[in-house]
Amino acid sequence: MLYSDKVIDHFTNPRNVGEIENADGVGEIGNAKCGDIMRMYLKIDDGIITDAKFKTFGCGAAIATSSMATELIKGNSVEDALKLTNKAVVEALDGLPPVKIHCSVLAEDAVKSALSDYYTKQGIDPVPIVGEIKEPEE
Amino acid sequence: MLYSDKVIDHFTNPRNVGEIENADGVGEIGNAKCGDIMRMYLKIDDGIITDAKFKTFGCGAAIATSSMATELIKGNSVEDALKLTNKAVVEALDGLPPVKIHCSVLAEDAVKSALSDYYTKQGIDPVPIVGEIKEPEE
Amino acid sequence: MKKRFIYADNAATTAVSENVLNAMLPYFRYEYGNPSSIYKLGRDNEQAVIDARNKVAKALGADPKEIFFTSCGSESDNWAIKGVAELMAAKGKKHIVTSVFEHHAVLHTTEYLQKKGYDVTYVPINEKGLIDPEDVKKAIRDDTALVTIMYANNEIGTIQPIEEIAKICKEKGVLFHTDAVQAVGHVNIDVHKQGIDLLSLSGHKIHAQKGIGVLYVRKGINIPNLIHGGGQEKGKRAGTENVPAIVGLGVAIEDATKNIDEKGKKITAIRNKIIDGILKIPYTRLNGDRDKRLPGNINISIEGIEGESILLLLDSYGICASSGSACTSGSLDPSHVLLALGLTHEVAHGSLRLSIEDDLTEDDADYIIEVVPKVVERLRSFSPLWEGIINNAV
Amino acid sequence: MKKRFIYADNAATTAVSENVLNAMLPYFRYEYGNPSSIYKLGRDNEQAVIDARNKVAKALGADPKEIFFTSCGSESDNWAIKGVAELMAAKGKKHIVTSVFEHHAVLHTTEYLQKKGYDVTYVPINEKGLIDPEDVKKAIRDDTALVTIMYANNEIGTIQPIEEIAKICKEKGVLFHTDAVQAVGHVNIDVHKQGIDLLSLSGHKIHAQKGIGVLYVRKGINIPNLIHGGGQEKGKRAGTENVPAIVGLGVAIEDATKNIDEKGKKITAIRNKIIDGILKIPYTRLNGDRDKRLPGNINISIEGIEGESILLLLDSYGICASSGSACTSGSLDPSHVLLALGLTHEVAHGSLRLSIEDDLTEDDADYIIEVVPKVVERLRSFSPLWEGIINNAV
Ligand SMILES: Cc1ncc(COP(=O)(O)O)c(C=O)c1O
Ligand SMILES: Cc1ncc(COP(=O)(O)O)c(C=O)c1O
Repeated sequence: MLYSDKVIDHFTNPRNVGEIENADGVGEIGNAKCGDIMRMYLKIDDGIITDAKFKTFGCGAAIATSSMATELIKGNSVEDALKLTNKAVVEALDGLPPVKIHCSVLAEDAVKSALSDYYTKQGIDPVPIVGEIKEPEE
Repeated sequence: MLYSDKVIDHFTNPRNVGEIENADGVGEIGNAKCGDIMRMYLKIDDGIITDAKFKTFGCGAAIATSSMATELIKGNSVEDALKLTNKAVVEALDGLPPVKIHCSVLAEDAVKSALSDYYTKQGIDPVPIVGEIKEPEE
Repeated sequence: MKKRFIYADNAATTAVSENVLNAMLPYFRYEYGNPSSIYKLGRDNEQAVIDARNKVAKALGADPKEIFFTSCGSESDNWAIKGVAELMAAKGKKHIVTSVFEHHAVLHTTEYLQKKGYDVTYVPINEKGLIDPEDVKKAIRDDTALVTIMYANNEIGTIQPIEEIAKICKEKGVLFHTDAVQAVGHVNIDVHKQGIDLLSLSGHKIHAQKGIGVLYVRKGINIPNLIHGGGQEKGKRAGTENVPAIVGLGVAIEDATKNIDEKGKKITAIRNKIIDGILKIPYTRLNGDRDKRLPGNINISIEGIEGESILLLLDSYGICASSGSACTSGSLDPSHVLLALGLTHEVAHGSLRLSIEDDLTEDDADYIIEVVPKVVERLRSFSPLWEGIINNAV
Repeated sequence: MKKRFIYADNAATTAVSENVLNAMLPYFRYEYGNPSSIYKLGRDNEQAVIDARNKVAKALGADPKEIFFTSCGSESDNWAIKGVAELMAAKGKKHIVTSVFEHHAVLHTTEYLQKKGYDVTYVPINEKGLIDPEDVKKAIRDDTALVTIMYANNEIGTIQPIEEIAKICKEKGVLFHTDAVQAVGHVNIDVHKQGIDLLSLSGHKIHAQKGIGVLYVRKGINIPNLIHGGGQEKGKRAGTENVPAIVGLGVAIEDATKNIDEKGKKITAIRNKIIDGILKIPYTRLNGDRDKRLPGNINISIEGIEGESILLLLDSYGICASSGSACTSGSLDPSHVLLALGLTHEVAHGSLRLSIEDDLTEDDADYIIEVVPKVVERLRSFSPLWEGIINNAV
């Protein structure tokens, strides 16, 4: 199981670690039994993600994908963030071992989950915009 | 399958190779199908084996045991030669690999066969003295 | 704090020792003959294999005729278990007793046999990671072909009551195999005295090369081949002998079984220091019995963080360690051994195994005791799970 | 005549090349990590295994996913044959087609399967040591699970019509395995183009270490494990990877498959010179087809003398050679390959195999051509059998 240098870098020096107080959107995905929990905090001003932070319990890939996902959406519009795919996260990390692909799915879902929370807080039903977010299977 | 240095020596420099013309006893044992044939020639004067020679088709052990057997009986009495066992040949060669023990049996039998011929030539029934000599099984 | 390089994963694999490599080297380019060949180059190789076999036999208290070289511990386990299964099936015995926390080389083999119609009983372990011989006794039936219980566990290092189990097997007339891959070179073994019928070991755990193993099979037990072919290993294991690796294993086992007691004392002391140091971190626990344990094994669960992330961060500090067994580090399931101990999935995910040897210095130990808490603190600082643990505790 | 040292038994085993040893060396004492381990020392080892797998795949025209490292050619043969047998038995197919002159790693495996209730057809060879594809076609039945035919014979070096046989198998919907242990590195192989489903090779025949082999298994064929356990080799072959040997095999196969044609021409020329030289001895014959033959293989029967004695005497002249296959040189039976050619027991007992490579010089060849007749003359001089041959001829 081989991690790219990018994964190792984003694991050892994760970007955007921490919490955002009074975040505009917070999402959590995963569970401890599976070995991965990601929580994502977003600060959104005028439809632009001005800050993103995460807290993650999980393997190196879980932490690296969290880090990369926050990097990819920071400074972008909510619309662009909605288009974030797990594939984009994997590519930005120069690949992930097959057994770790699910971590990138978690990262995508954590972003979506935070955006759902953002829409809900705005009084907008998130489902037509963000879609249903499935919890990972145990 | 390990050959002792003695076996290698008796194989590469076999003693008593050849034939004796007008030998007093000649014996042959084995067959080509099995991969071993030993023929032994004895010169016997006054009950003493004054010369012994052999011709052998066979593996290294077959040649080495032929060589050693002739060495062991040369200069001895016929009675002593009759007591030659395959075990004595093996010991004199510092051992033989288990799969090659049968060669030492052939050497013992070749000596016995030559002695039988000697007794027969003397008009003496060899069987009570030398015993029956079985051909090796195929 | 100056960065060090500390290899603390000797249970996963070991470096080939200088002694072993020196013994092996001539057999690559100069003494390369096939041991089955009749010329001197071949015969010298055969002699080298004989010498190595004698060394292995001596180290185990066995007869050289009972020693069969294989390609690894896994092959030995497979051969022993499938071999006895096939042998005894002919006598109508198709039941195997093993334990829940064996290495996958055993467990996946028994699972395979279950699919082939064999019946397998998995004896439990207690909360200290030990097997109760009484449980083995109860599990044995009239149709039991084999009991296979590991000598020492690869993850938590617990040493099992092998002699008691062997005695029970003998009384019941059942063959007894032990996977001693983790035990050889660390505890004193005498297969004849201890009543062991079959034993597996692996070279790369004791500073020989990867890809060489041994199966000891007590005289009189004639299991069928796993690998058929040429006449090597008395016709019981085909394949041109891996002479350099075999020669190296001979040296390695001789070295490893020298001064086991002395080495063990030294390692145990330093191990205990590390254990005590790490256990100062809140929400941690030592897995496996503290005393009936391999001298060099440390296995600690650390709540709130995940094992792989600990390892990667330790690696950035120059410490090589493991979480669960190396073979399954690619997998997502928490260790079956830790689950068998009764740990929850959450806690089992966060385990750290350090397996040390007598080359580990006091300074190394101090470094480990300094680094591990740092790494833990860092990971907990952004772990949503840790947050929950702390909040629940308040 | 100055004594030389000539290793002319490359079909038995080869020396590890300098290139290969240099590639292996770092992995013994420095890059010793377990490829399954997560830290850099482990990951670097995993990368080394990936690189080697790519090299093997490239040399065979296969996909790296189709390459499985094993411990030897024998294991590969056993795994392929038992694996397909088990796989297809589930579909009611319990018949195997092979040939009379396979290596024992194949023959003893099929004999084992016969005892387990499988049916096996042994296709004959002709007097030149070649298999007629039509015979294979005729042998295939509705319940045939596998055809396994060796690529090149280890004793007489004959190269079989592999593509034709593969084509027949494909038409009949039967899996095709080939033991290419003697062919790899000597003839051009492209498993996909040639329609080969499974292929065995062994490292020590091409200057890699003993104790490393490969089984190529075409994508989509899911044979059960021979060795169960950890997740190595995509879960299909357990056991900690023998990284140094694997790395060495990668280099060895790259080197061996470079300039096959050029090397082959050079070796063939010198081989033919030796063959012609030895055939000048009366009462000798070349075994196996002269053209459809491995470039380096010489196999000659010499009447009136026995093979082992030839070898020992050649050894005293510094020439390493073989008679029949090395694995059975401890045995007393004449080669099953030579008997299958139609030789009598007497003649089969007296065969000499020289297997040469491109390091053999013209001077070496001259030395061989000078020494062999001397040795033969010497042994015939005290052979009672030779006497008979001569007398009968007169
Ligand atoms: C044709 C053939 N198949 C299989 C083998 C077995 O290879 P290994 O010794 O690597 O098991 C050999 C060599 O011994 C061989 O020549
Ligand atoms: C207890 C135990 N059994 C078996 C094995 C398998 O050994 P190998 O990797 O040599 O196949 C290992 C190590 O991986 C082990 O720790």
